Amino acid sequence: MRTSCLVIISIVLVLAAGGAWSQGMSGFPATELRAVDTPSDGGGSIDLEWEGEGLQFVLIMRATSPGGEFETIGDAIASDGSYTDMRLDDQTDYYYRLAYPAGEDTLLGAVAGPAQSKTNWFRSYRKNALVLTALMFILVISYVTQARKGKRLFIRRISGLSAIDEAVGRATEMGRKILYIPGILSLSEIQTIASLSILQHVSKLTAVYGTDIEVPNKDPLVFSAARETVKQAYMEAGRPDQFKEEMVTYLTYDQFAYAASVTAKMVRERPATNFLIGSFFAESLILAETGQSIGAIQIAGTADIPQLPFFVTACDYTLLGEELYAASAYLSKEPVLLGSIKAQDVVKAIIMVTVGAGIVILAFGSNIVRDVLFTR
Amino acid sequence: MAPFGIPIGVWINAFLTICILSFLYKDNPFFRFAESLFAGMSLGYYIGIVTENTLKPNLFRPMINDFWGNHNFLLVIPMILGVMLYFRYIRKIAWLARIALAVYIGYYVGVYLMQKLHGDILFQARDTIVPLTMGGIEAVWNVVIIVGVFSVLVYFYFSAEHKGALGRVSRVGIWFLMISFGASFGYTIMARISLLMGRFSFLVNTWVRPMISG
Amino acid sequence: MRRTIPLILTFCVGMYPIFAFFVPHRVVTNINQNLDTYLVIVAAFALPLGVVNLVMSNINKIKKKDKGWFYSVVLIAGLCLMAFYGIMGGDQGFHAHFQWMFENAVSPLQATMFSLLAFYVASAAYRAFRARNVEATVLLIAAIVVMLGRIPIGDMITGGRLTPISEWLMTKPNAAAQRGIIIGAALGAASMQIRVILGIEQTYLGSGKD
Amino acid sequence: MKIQKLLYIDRRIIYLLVAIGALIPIIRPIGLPVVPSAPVQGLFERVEELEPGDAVMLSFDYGPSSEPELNPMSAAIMRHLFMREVRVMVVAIFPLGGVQIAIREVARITSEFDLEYGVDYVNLGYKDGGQAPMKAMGVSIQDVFPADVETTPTEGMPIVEDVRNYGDIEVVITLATGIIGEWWANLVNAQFGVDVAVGCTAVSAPKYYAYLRSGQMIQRGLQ
Repeated sequence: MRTSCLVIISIVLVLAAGGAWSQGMSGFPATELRAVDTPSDGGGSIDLEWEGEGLQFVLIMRATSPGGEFETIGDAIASDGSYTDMRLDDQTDYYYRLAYPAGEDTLLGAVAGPAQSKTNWFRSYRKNALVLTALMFILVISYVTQARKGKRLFIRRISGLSAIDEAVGRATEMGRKILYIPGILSLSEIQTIASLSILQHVSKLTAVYGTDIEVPNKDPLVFSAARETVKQAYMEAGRPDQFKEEMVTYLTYDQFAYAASVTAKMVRERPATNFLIGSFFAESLILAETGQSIGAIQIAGTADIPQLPFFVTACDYTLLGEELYAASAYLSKEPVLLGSIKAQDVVKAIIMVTVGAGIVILAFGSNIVRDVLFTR
Repeated sequence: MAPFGIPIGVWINAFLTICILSFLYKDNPFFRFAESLFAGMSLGYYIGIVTENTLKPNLFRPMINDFWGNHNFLLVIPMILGVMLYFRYIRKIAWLARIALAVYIGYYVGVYLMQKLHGDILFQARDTIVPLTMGGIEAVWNVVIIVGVFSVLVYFYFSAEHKGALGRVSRVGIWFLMISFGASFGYTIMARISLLMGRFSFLVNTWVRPMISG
Repeated sequence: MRRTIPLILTFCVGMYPIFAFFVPHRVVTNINQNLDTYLVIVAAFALPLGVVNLVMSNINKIKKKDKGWFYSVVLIAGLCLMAFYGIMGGDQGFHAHFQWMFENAVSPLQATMFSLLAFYVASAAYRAFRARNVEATVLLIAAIVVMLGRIPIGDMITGGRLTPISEWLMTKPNAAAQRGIIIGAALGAASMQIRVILGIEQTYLGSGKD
Repeated sequence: MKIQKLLYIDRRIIYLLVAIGALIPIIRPIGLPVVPSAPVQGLFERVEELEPGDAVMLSFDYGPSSEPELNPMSAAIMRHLFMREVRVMVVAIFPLGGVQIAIREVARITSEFDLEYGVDYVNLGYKDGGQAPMKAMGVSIQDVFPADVETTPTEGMPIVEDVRNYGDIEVVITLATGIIGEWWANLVNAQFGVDVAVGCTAVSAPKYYAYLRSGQMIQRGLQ
């Protein structure tokens, strides 16, 4: 397959070159070939660069000694001026030359090399990401330390959070249960972890009020973690006797089968309050509309942006994106966790200033801030 | 088996479709049947594909075929971690289950952290730096984008009470959010209807029509 | 100690992909590669945790002849049938019966459950008409404009005037708001992820101060 | 008062209206024109730029529930790719049903062309773990898929031997529901630099407009 491809390509190239030749173009279109190790990569690759003009094809040839047999490994357009040769062995000397098929003959360029590929220790094009990561870590650690030392950090009230206590209270008054749905992704998803920490707060309340709570699960890992979380909350609230294993159940792994089971549960058991907090996909509205139709108070929270419109229209309160994470820190009322919200606010401000500055500088014709933010 | 010349699979398919649709009227035994069957079969399905596509090719086969070659013996590590998850049910060593969980969560938290900081923040921030000097209507639209991004970010600013100027900007942010939610909602409606039409088209064209036309 | 070891592990394992993100060296990427494939296997092992719970609770219902025990029989029968052919496998990939049951039972159930959204989207939209505050009205108007702008019938009614407006709503205000939420949510997630790596957030480890 | 009443009608009446609305065009089809949107044109042109022998990864990341929306898209894309004589690697990352649809759809479309399995295309099947296999394929596709969907070892298959990782792939096309398209964009595109095209269900489209603007995606889907 590969060889036949090469044959076809070569034929095409010869024809193309013949055409170019007949139009009177001559001379070697690419000069000053350089071969260097590809920077910032895992090795096995060498970058070739040359000065070239025109749209002619040049063949790229490689050998392991300067006088050895050169084999064609690929082609490029002369004016592109670069080519990356991959799948090489590290610590081996390679020599390159360009060839230009002109009519019957093939013109050969000068030999470049030796070059060795090697595996590198840093992706230099990710410096900006490194700065951002370091900044985030440093700010979180420093604010958390400040908070530990007793410094008061102001975080505004997040609407929807006071609604959590109200909603638990209402279920207690009505003598009905609370349904807590921790989303449908596994523990690898950070929203699920945020949801579990909100679940801990909610189940502490239900333990104190003696309200019934049920947590149906889609993911088996979340199921076992949620059971531990609820158990822990009942212990901390001083009501370990009230905790029942049936409070946290496993349903099924399929998104829509899960939605079917949960909606059926809603209709049959008529919970007074539904929490839909975590990661949701298409089932969001199936759950939220059914909950709405049975008249339950619904509190939703997700960072899955496509589902936000549905929660906003069908639930009483919705924690939007970042609010979900902030809520889980806020509810614990631990100053340490509040410190990390502060840190994310500072980074947010830095981003806004950077972007703002970038816009102004761009208006004066410089692309520098955009270049600094460029990454891959 | 093909009653009325229609394959039995189509009958089952149609029956289950109607069972689920009947839930719209109210909860009933047919829906409950379909729902229970769905829960059971979908879980069974997942057991099947995890065994066939993950456990067999990535764990069992390499270990059985060539235990010492190709570093396959290292596969013992995930196996032990997997088994550790069950220690939760043995009181004395229950805490060991946390080790498996810690490795699992820790790894993904790290992976996703870089993805958020790199893939989301850098790309999106860079793209918000838009030119304003080209004149014409495009410049105005770019102002709209800048105002939108900034006001939404201000709405998510937790360190200060949203009063005064900050309150007004965050109010603009709410407007942008609502327009976006509305637009998403409107964008979706027709696609949702088309899903339903997919089901109806099956019922009408694959099930009922051949029955009538014989 | 029973809490410290897992926390230290979370830290080490969590820092590794961050390290590997910046370091392309083979030694580093090779280990990272292994971790990737290993964790998929660990996740596969978790499945029986859920399966056992579901099966036990349904068997209990059947034993006690609870109301609706028949449905528990249906559930377990479906589970066993599907899992049996799933684990058996075939000569080439999946067992033929497995494929057949998927196509004729699981697949229509999924699709129909999903199609219920058509009804729910309509009733949610209808309810939005009752909303009396400014925000809900803004949402509703944007929704109507985009919906009509996207369908041929809308074009016919308005003579194609809505399409550019709806395209504008999607590419300008909508994209801006989405970007704001993406950046905000990424920051929130990142700060939570750092809390987990540093061991400040540990709810997920569950019970026991021990 | 009458309007008030109208606003609080039983939701089942709305359901009935929706059902009738959806049934009419099926019983009596009405032809309506379809106009491709700009992002669709984007993918079309990207595929046109490909040369015979280039490799494309096609990921089936949706379940039966999204088939009405995404099957026509996957069929159109596959036909276009095979017409361009592009080599196609099929995978599935979505857990429920993705692989079944891939088996059926790939078989259906490839039967229309004269193609050799393992050379012109390969169906590698499903891999669990979402982002884990996506990342791992950046180093080696064969390590992630030691066997194809029919459990035939991939070792020795020309296409798998030849296309070792994203470096050898021109475009990754994913037909995705939910978050998976986003993963391809901010993981595979952002970190490995390979072009990613997402054909998605309408619900995800508004968010993808933000990614599309930032150049992380070439298109969002046929609609």
